[in-house]
Amino acid sequence: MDLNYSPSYEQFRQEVSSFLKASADKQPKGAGLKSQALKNWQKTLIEHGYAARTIPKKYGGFGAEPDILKSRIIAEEFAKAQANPGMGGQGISMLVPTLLEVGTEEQKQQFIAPTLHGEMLWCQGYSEPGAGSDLASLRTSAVLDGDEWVVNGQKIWTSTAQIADWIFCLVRTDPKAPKHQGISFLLFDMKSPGIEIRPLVDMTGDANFNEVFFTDVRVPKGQIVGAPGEGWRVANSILKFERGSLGDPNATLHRLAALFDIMKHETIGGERLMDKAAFRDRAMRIQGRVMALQHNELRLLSAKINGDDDVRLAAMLAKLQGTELRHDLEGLAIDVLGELGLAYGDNPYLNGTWQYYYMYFLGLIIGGGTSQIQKNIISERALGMPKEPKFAEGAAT
Amino acid sequence: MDLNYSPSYEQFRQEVSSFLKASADKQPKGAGLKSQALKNWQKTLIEHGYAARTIPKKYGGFGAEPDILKSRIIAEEFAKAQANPGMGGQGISMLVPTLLEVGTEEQKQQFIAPTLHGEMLWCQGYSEPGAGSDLASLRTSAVLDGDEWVVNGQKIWTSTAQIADWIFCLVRTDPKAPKHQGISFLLFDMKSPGIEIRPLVDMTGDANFNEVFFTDVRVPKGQIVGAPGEGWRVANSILKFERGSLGDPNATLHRLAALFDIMKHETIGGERLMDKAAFRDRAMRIQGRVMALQHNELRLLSAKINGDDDVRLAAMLAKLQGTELRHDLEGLAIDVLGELGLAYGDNPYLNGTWQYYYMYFLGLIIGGGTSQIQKNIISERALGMPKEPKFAEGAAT
Amino acid sequence: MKFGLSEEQRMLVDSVNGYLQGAVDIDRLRAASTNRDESSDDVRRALAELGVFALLVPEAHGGVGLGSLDAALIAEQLGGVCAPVPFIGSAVATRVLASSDPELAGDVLAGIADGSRTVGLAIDSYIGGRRDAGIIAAGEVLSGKSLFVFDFDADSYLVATADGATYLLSADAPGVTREPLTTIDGTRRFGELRLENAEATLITSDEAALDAGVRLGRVLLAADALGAAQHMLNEAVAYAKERKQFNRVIGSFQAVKHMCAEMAAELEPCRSMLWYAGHALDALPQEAPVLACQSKSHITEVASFVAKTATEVHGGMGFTDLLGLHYWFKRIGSARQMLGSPEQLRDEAASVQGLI
Amino acid sequence: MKFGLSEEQRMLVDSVNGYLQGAVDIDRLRAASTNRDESSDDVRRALAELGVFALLVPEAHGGVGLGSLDAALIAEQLGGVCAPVPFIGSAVATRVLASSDPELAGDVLAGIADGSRTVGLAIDSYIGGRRDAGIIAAGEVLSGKSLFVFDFDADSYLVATADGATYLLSADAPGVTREPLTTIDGTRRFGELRLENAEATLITSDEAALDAGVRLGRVLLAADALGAAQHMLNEAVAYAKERKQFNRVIGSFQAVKHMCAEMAAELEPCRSMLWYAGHALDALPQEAPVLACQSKSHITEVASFVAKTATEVHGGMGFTDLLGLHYWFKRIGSARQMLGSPEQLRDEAASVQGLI
Repeated sequence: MDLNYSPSYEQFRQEVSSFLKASADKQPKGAGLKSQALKNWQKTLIEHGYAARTIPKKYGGFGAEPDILKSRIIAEEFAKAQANPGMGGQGISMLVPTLLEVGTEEQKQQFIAPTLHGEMLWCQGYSEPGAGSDLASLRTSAVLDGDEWVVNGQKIWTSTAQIADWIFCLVRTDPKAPKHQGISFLLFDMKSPGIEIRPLVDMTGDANFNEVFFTDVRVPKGQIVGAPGEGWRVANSILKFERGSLGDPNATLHRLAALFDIMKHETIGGERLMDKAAFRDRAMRIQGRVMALQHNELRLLSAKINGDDDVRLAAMLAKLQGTELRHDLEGLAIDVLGELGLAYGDNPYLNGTWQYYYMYFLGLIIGGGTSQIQKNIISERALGMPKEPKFAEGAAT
Repeated sequence: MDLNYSPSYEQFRQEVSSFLKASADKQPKGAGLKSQALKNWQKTLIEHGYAARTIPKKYGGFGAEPDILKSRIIAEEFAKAQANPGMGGQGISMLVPTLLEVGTEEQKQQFIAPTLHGEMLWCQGYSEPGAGSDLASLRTSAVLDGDEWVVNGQKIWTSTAQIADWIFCLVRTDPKAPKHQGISFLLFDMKSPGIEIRPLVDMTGDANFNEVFFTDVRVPKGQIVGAPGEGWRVANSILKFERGSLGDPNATLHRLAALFDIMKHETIGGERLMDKAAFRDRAMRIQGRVMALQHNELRLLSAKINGDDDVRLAAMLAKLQGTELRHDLEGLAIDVLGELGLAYGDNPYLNGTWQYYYMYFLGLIIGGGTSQIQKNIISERALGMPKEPKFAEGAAT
Repeated sequence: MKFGLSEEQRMLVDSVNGYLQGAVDIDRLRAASTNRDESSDDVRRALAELGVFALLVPEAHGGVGLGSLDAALIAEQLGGVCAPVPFIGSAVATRVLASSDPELAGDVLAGIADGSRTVGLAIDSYIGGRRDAGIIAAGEVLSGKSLFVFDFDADSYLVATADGATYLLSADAPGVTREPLTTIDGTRRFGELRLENAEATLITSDEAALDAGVRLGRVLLAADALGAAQHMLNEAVAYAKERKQFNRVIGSFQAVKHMCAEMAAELEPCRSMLWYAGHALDALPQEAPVLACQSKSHITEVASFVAKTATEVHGGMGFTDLLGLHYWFKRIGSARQMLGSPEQLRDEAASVQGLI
Repeated sequence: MKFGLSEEQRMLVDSVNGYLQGAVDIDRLRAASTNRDESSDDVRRALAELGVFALLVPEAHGGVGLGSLDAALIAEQLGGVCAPVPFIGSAVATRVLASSDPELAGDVLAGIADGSRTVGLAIDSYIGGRRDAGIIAAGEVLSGKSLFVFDFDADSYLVATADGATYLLSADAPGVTREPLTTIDGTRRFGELRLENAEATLITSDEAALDAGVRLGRVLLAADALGAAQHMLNEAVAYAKERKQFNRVIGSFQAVKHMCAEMAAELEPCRSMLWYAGHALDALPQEAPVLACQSKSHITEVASFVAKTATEVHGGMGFTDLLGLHYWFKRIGSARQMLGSPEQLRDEAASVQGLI
């Protein structure tokens, strides 16, 4: 056990911290994803190795060797300083790693640098109304017509579709193949004719997602990652980058502090909420769960660095436990606040974030693999329990 | 809504109550099921219509018309007076109603009266080590050899097997028929050669159940209820009498009062347990659940009397909810008692009933249809959700 | 002995439910929630014609003088469709007013009965006692602030001070300032009431009268949550029988079946509990206080569980606005907090039983 | 930076576990539970040879001077087999004694280290403070009664009065009466200690020394429960892969799979939490008090859930004595109540964080 960082890392932490202090004025605050200010800031971050850190220089990155601790130090210092972390989004977090793994040299040249620098914003076209938990049953089709794929169908849960320049998209290119094998991974321009975007309002009242409709959208034949029919494998090489971040215990820790703060300062009938033992007991219960997940996360980090611990199960449970916990935490805050906890939107008494996240995290319990799917995965892959036998088409309808 | 009983019922209540006062000295206390004292008491009860009330006189009962309210008043008054309710057991509660429904006249004549009067104690042979939730896969066989069935196999979870005179038993008489159809319902003498009984110690430390082994046990051909192959239907006409009583909310109410009593009188560090808000909150939560089930029970009773309410769902949930609730209640008592809650057996500080029932009700959560089976039943029969499709033999092994 | 609904009660439920199912649809909920000025006056008028608001008002004041259970059955139907019409505030006011001087109360009760008047609730101890809120009375002149007053778009308010004295305040009395407050539940109206020497009418100084009103309010909120939860369960079961994934309807997966079974097994006893609590308010005075607390805390806890689980059964669809399931989710969420959250009510339940 | 076990720690775990798996079987648990005189001295001696009891004892007193996390790893293994041998009492005593006068403590520590001595715990504030119990000290003379003293079959006791002063009492001192108490968990020994002017040795009047011992005891109980729960989960998964009903192994039913997945998902983070808590006791003095409370309350809550759920997965077999699964169920049950039940510990966690 050694929870300290070695002196060279503490030195690195100093460097990051000094950079952030020195550049505090230059950071864009709340700038849009397409703003020049954010692009400039992103460029500065990449030059210093605080963004695109391990992406090769030839593709527009900083080109450093992977070092998990340095990455973590950067994340911690940016969080501590509440600094702008630069460009995010699914292009950078999901597409770039995928292209690095399975893209052609030409694709890497074409897409990675503009993506990293914010010149090319991406959205993701996976889920469909009929293909949620059962993603492989997707039906959006792409048919080769000369040198072009012709795409028809509908996607859902597409965030940032309105502002995205490009989409990476799963389509069915071989309707006769077994369902996991007929899928391909296409990249195409969102300005292509035949694309319609409809915002999808959710229970929070925001449109965090969209529906996207394709009618005879024509895509050059070469804009495919992997071979035709390899889309499922390509997509799964991406999914592993996505799920880890849902229900992050460090974010939950900040919310717990905010909850404690309310319980120490809000009163009811003159008594502090923290002094009400039934509320306090629930708060402490939540704290115990937060701690356990935080330590689990520390173990995952250590395993990445030291590679000497079997953390398959510990990694698989993070999304299931983290999202349920966060939902429960937000719900507790609402309960202790009583009627005040009902505040939402423009209510002057509280900004309504408790209700917002209570719902948003219910969305995350469902999204990115429902809790039921997560439990299937844990029981089958971590505990080695048998899969449910397959049924014939229409066996239980 | 009318929760009062009409004057004639109040009159009846008076009669029961007077009878119990007058006979207080004659009631056997803690007498064994085979004692003459209990048999005498049972005889008195039947003569007054406080036992075997609705069983026809010609079969040794009291011969009254069914009257649910009177039955309930009897139960309530006996409970209030802590009076001995007479003979119980699976012969009276399960076999007698079955014989009345599907037995031959000869069987009714032969078995009902001695059963009611305690001359013939029964045990039940249903479950087998390989046939628990999936009872229909039982393998104890009965093969016709001349005028006798020859029984071989093993039963488990057989209570009172050591003292039972007879057994009612499910056996497979047609191994080639579909599994629900090859089963028959036999009655036979427990003194028959070839029967071995082994007590089955459970987690409470008691042997509440037994294993029973049959080796070439010979049973006269006529000792079958229903036709050969009709055993499943016969058994299910019994099961409906069994499950209702598991997790009875009125018994739970008494335990809740005992819990409150402890919380009002036990202290920790000088403070009453009831004054500890986290414990109190849990106790009140349990009370809310007890009340809801108690009211649900009242609704079931009323539906029996008035027949104007659809209570299928309300009836199906009683075992699932009642056993889980009781287990939780006992567990709360242990928690509030702290180390004192660990007491068991001959411990002088508490008689250990909290731990005993904490385990016993876990047994009931499992027994008589596990909670998982109960949920299947509720979803399929009350909510109309589809059954799981059947699998071919060995599909997921 | 009969524990269940009478023929008349079933007919009442059927007639109100029959009307509401046709009149209150998702579009109406969307409109009422996104624009607080959107009025459902047509629904109010129709309900008035069905006698809904006259239900609890004594016959002497133009009402039909039915009981708490009848009102609870109505509240359940209103919750079942998330009806964006005020009902509970006026019902509580009716209960408090009916026990006071008929001279004072007659006009208001008659107005409630014919649907022309609505009373909002500003009760210091339960609603609006947070932060710097609180109403002070000098004679019949009120000053101070009350938060999260509900059924806020009313023409008068029942205002109770911390000592349990209860006043009737006209919404347009001089010295009254009203500020609507946005909450998560757009199907109910909440707001802030600021009073500066506003003249009001003392209804009663007897705290017991207020308590009886609050008990009724709690049982009605429990009923509202039960109705909303039953709707969510029904929707979840229906969706699970329709939606296919992996070549099967999702309702054939054991995990989904068990989620639905757990909801049903938790919720069904709540119906009996509500009936008992409604009956107890009028017929079992000894049991009424604890039943009011326990029925609201238990039923809203179960309803919250159903709200979450039914949304999960709907998968991503449950999270969107497309089906509108979230209106019920939020309706349950507000019922849970109003007139005492579950923890507060359990504490009070222990107190009224003399356990503390 | 490394958050995990060292090579030495893994070897320690492997050697202890390797021995225990062979030596402690169901027959031993059955014997120890049904007959309290049944001794597992052979296991104690073997563990002593493996250095288990010397682990925490400073080198100056004949021990190996390892840390709290190492002890927790051992406790986890002992819990994993429900080992009917005393460990936690002596470990707590070691922690308290090590900070006191070596003159007083030397003999006892050396005896603990070589396995020849066992110390039981009688701490008024946590164990034995119920009913009319309580120990009064007059100088070094003790009187009174302590209930549910644990690791009771010891040759001496660490006795702490309500003010936190801690004494070492010989089991055969004049004025000491001992009465064993039967509890649900036959793999641990509990009893009642009655003292009438019994002479003892004051170890320390510093409450902080006692607190450090209690913190260690809590983390060790959490470890014990974690080990027992992990065993139950493993057994449930193995049973579900074997047992067939309806022509399928029950582990292919989604309900059973999800029960197992929920157990695993709850339990696995407890392992990290235990490591962190063990580490904190020695290295993070600011965090140690809250970690000791939270790790024990959280881990025993999860373990209780696993105990119930794993039993259910076993169906009727889980309820019988045939597989003996209930020994683990009961072991978890006793760990849950000892040195503070979950509610008490959560209250204390809030207190040590300055939240109340």
